[in-house]
Amino acid sequence: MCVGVPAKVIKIEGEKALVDVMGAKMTIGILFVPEVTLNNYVLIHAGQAMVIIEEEYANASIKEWRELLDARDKDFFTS
Amino acid sequence: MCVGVPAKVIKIEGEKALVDVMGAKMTIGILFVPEVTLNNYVLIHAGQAMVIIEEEYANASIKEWRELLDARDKDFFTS
Amino acid sequence: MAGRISLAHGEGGELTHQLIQEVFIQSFGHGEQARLDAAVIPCFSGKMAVTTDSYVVDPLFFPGGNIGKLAVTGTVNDLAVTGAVPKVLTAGFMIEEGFPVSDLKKIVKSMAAEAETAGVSIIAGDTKVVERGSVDGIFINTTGIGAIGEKDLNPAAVKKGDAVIITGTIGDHGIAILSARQQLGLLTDIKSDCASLNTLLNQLIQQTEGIRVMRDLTRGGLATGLVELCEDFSISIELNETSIPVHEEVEGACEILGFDPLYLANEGKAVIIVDSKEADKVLQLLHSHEFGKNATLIGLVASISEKAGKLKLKTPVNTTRRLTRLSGMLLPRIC
Amino acid sequence: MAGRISLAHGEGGELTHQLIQEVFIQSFGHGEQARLDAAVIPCFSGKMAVTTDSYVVDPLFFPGGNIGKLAVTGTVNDLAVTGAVPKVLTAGFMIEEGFPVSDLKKIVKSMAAEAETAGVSIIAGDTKVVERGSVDGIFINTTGIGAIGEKDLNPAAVKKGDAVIITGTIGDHGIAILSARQQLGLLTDIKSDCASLNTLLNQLIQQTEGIRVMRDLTRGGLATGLVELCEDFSISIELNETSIPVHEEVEGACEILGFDPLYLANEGKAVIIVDSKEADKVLQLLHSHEFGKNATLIGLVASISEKAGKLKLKTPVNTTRRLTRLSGMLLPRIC
Amino acid sequence: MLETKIFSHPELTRRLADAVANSAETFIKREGRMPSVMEVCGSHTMAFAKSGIKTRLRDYVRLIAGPGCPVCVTDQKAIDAMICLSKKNNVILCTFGDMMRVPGSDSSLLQAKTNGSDIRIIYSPSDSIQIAKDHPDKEVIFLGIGFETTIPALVAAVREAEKKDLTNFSIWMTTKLVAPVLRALLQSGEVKLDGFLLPGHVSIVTGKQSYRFLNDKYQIPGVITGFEPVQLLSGLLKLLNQLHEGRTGIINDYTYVVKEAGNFTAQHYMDTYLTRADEEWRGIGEIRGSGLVLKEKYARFDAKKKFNVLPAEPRKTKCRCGDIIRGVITPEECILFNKACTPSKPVGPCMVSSEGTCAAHYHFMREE
Amino acid sequence: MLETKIFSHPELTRRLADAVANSAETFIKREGRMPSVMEVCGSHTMAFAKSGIKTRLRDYVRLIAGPGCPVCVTDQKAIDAMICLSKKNNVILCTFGDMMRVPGSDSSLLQAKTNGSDIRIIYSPSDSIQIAKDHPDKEVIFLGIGFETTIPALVAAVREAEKKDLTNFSIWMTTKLVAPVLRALLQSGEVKLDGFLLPGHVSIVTGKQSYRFLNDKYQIPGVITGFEPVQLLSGLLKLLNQLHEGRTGIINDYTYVVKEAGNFTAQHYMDTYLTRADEEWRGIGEIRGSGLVLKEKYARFDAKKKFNVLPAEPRKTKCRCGDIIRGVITPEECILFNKACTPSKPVGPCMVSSEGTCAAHYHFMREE
Ligand code: SF4
Ligand code: SF4
Ligand SMILES: [Mg+2]
Ligand SMILES: [Mg+2]
Ligand SMILES: [Mg+2]
Ligand SMILES: [Mg+2]
Ligand SMILES: [Mg+2]
Ligand SMILES: [Mg+2]
Ligand SMILES: [Mg+2]
Ligand SMILES: [Mg+2]
Ligand SMILES: [Mg+2]
Ligand SMILES: [Mg+2]
Repeated sequence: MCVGVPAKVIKIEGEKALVDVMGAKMTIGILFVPEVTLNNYVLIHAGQAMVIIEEEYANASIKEWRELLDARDKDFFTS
Repeated sequence: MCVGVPAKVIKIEGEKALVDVMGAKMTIGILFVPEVTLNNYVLIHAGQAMVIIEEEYANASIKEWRELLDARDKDFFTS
Repeated sequence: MAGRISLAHGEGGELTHQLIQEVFIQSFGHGEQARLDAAVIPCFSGKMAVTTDSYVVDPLFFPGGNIGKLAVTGTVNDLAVTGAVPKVLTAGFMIEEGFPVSDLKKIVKSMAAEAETAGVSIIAGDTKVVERGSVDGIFINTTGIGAIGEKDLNPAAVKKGDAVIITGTIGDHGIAILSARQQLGLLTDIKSDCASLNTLLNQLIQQTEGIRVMRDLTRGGLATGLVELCEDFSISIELNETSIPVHEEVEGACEILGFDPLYLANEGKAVIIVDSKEADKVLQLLHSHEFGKNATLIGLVASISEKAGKLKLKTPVNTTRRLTRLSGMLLPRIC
Repeated sequence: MAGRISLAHGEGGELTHQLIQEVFIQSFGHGEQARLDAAVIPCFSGKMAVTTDSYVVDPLFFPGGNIGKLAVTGTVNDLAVTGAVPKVLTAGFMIEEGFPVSDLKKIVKSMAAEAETAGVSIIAGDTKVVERGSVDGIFINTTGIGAIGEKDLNPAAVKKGDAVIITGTIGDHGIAILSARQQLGLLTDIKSDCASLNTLLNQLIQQTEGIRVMRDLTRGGLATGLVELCEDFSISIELNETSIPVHEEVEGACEILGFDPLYLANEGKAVIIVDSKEADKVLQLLHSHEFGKNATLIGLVASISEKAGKLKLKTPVNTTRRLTRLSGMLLPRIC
Repeated sequence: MLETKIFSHPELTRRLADAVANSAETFIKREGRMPSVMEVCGSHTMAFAKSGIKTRLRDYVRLIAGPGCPVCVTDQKAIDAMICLSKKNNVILCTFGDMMRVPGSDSSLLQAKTNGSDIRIIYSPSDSIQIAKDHPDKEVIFLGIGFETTIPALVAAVREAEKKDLTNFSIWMTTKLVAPVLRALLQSGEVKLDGFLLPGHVSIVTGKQSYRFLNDKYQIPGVITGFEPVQLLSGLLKLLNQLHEGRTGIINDYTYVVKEAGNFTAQHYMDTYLTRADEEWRGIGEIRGSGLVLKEKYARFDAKKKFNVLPAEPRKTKCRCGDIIRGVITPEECILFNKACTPSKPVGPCMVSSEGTCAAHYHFMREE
Repeated sequence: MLETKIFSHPELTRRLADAVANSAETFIKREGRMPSVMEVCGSHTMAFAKSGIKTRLRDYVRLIAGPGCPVCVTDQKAIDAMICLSKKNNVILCTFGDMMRVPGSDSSLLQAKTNGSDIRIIYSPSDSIQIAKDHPDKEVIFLGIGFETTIPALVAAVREAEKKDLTNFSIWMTTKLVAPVLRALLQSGEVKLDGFLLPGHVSIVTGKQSYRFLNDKYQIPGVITGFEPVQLLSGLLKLLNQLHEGRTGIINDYTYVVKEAGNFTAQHYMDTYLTRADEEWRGIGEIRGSGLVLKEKYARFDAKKKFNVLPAEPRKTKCRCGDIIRGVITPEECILFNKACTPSKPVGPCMVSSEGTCAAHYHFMREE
């Protein structure tokens, strides 16, 4: 399923890794993210990690939205 | 089971025959009674006819017992 | 509706709903009740009898009935022999993925028809569909509730000399099933005796005095049924071997296969223990009914004891031998 | 007793007798009743509720319970949500040849323990043993009877604005079973919510006013349960998506597998429709009980109609979308 | 229709039983003890028990159950071997129903089936041929037990397998012959038997002539008889008459099926496929030439040759069935009786069958 | 922990939806019609429906479900072939759960399973490798569907089979590529689309660069975005902004996972094992080079080569999904709509998925 929820890598064994999504765990393949390390977040699809999430970018995006939300009065996307 | 109830041959097909025991029917082998013909009585064991009953002998035996039973007063086997 | 039951029919969703509506509710007519998680009915007065049985017969269809009819008669009979008037049944279906819907409909219709015959309502149901191979075709559980009226059985009054009556020939169901199975090569015209005995038995209770206890015969046959009865009520019974009614063809089948009719399954027979003074009247009433026309006095209560009672069989040479429960399975034998 | 159940245990003979004595009667304590073909109990007064369910769960043992516990809680809950005080259960066992006796004992003990917790008696039973491959391990049918007292539910009084309350988080059972199955590779610490809700729900009925109707959630999940309710009682319900309590781990598992928690099975949750004036009191009572501590107001009755009602979900953007029954099976998806 | 119902007619049976009792009383008066009669055949034993005749004659004739129940005398090793083979994934084991609960060294076929083996109960050995045809990917093994009555049916199955060129059918032969075991019993020492009731159905195959040695070598009389109550009693009566008259001949009281030379066709097929072998008898031991096995030519159907199973030798026991069968001791004199040896865990054949002498004593002890 | 919950924050979602509506109103005022936006990806379609955004924006943005649901666009022939293969006794068919109810010419995998086929639903293609190992006597066939997101997972399974030297595993490749189908749509005639929401997860693999042709050749703008409500709306907002400004570029609004060149490793494995092929799209027809199949070198894992199945050509239908997807017609204009084509017997991909444009119209019609 094409969902955007990040899975945290908590164990790596060869071409497999154990990931955690909000407490639920699953063993997935990491063939396509050979550079993955513990505590990385990945997106998974059909049992494979497809990409390592770039946390800076993700956090930047999160921060941006958080600020927008908090700035209730400001007009939304007036730009 | 070694029982003595005669089975009547009601159909013959090659090395098999259909027999009737008091209305219940069963297909059995007749390999060991090649001379069997329709309406013969046979004794069956483990799915094979083991012998063709000699009806004269059987009827003689039946008749003898029947007479003994009917002659209630006569002493049994005094001989 | 699809031709076969699929797993989706059992997941509680759209197809389950459709199956329940189109197959069960249509036959059982319990639509109003099915709206609730449990059916709600008025209580009876006095006592009620409750019994449950699961039906797992192979084959599902056999001469004289099918698993659906059996699931009604079996549970109705358990109620009837307890002295109750069967009132309502529940039906739980466990169905194998791939089971033909047409077969299911036939089965359900038989249940509905037999329930009508027996005068009971099927008020609640449940359906589970399981993976192919997780069940063999279909299993049905029925649970029955009956009302026990003023006039009841009286096991406590049982005494030496009481008559033991069977309502008809034994072993018909067992042999019918065996021939329907076509496994051992046996061919017979025997039909299963599978029938609801409640009308007959309820009538006996109403119209006679002195019925002590009754039991319907099922798996394990007459011998096992009576052994249980003897133990449950601490009585010893002596059966007269030559009186026990057996259909000729059943006897023939037993001769061929090495079975003992005393241990063959029945599905429409009961044994009745009654004051010997009333035995004739009971027999007379039985004989006037289709399901009792071959009823026979087959023995007597030989004694009452504190301990578990025993079942004995009187042989033609006037000796007795003890009968025990079926020990293990009923198997064809060579010696 | 032998280590495994053999066909001989199911033939109605000696071994059946032994099994019943040593496993069932010992746990259920219904020896006196087992002497009869049907158990005999006094009738209640007023109305009674009757329900049946078969249990076919795989695996048989899972975090938070096993098939035996489930067979009690499921049927007890069906009675409880009908407003009845569950009184007695029957239990029908269908067992595969070769089933470990130790597992059977564990299951039967769980049933007995849960029955005690729920305050119900198991008064009648039945055991069938079938050929290896004819059933997957063990199936259990339970049928329950409950007494409906003076203070009853009142579906007729349901009106627009009534509160829809759920007694706790949804989907726990579904995910617990799925991880116990170890088939899809999912690992969670989620326990099945499987629990008898009768004490809690009976108490609600007694201590509050205005409870219209209740339903326990099982297969098909919250969505299917509420769709049924809406149709059965011709009401339309609007759920507030963001209010529905879901355990974080369950949410995570759903994200991984592409499941919708609204359709996941539950075995210890009920939805309650109650006069909105009483909603707070109901919530307060629920919160004080272990099985209701996460109870939440999740929606409202949006309208009453003549036709079948609809279930709608209010989304975060204040639109609604209609929810239908689970259509087909719950399957992991890639899109 | 043959009106054979007369052979189980209750009144006739009663009157015949009286006649046997009378005749036995004469013997008892004369000899100061009951006549000891061995019914060789297991089916005779069953028929005596079921008909009530055994009980009826309890104080008149000492009926001793002989070694003629093929199920009971099957060696534990055969069962152990079957259980071992049945555990293989690709094996379907076929057997007569009687064998299911016979204990091997520590298990039975029923237990093996319960534990997951694919074991099928068949009525006729030919049924196993059908199973082999239906499951070409499986090895179908038939447990071939039986005396001369049953052996032809086993041969018929092998012949079918041969004609159908089956490569996945084999038979584990562990058959028994009546004459050798009787010889061994009589040979082994003092026999306390006055006469034999000889097995009607074995005799159909072997013929009356096969018992000639009883008279010629051991001077023990015998009567070949059938299985219905009237036939059993008639046989006993004729045996007692011989005793009264001091004759030791073999009487054929089952003439409508048993002939002097038996069934030639069945004998021919047995000769074609089988050859003599030494056989192990449960509780009795090995008896030379007491069984028939497949000829080398049919080795491809011989489960013993096809599969390599060497079940351990079952522990030597103190079972005294041999002595019990010869009438030398009663079950109570065996130190295992009702201790190590009970019907639910029998040691010897006399305890395996519910009507074996030891089992009968066991049940009698705990009843009444 | 990454605080991604913000991406589905209700209030943020609401306010963003308002912003999109406002922006769209500007468009409507200017153009006299709603902006037409195709979300290419099936998961986007699902997310729009489930989140309620689709309904929220009903009067503001015409959202058109594109050909990006791999399940919906799988040709009937592939399903027919699978059903045909699954009927063989020794075949275990593995598939993603989504495929179970997709109708082939006259049946579905669910029906085939109901009728006795051994069909297993797996989560990851690698699960089918385990099944092949567990059943060496069976042929395990995996129905390999998917776009660029899923294709690497299929390759990973083939690679595992290769490493484990499995001879009983094969895959029936019927994969689809995003760029070729978009090209075909745009090429085939008048397109009534103002812009694309581009599939976030496909883009992870292919990279932003793979959409350059949209701008270069067709001058249609696109935004790559994620699947949470906030991301969907943010993507729409940026797309509308482009429309307002007359720009036609490709914006990457999913930067934390989508890179300019995509996932090199995944691309490398795809290049190693797979090669381009013409693919048949349900309701659309064959599109040149629109799929990937196994290279000749891996023919032993190619179910199409291993098994000889030639499913009949499904009847040519009048399905107009191609037109619907291009925004040329609405479902009501298709003569099969709600007649021969319903959700329970869909003809084209737009009716297969419950959120496909035709299915959505069908349900909308019968509700409220
Ligand atoms: S009691 Fe048992 S061991 Fe002793 S002789 Fe009898 S069968 Fe053999
Ligand atoms: S209604 Fe059916 S046939 Fe028509 S375009 Fe839509 S999917 Fe194709
Ligand atoms: Mg319920
Ligand atoms: Mg009962
Ligand atoms: Mg019953
Ligand atoms: Mg139910
Ligand atoms: Mg089956
Ligand atoms: Mg009963
Ligand atoms: Mg119910
Ligand atoms: Mg329920
Ligand atoms: Mg029962
Ligand atoms: Mg199983």
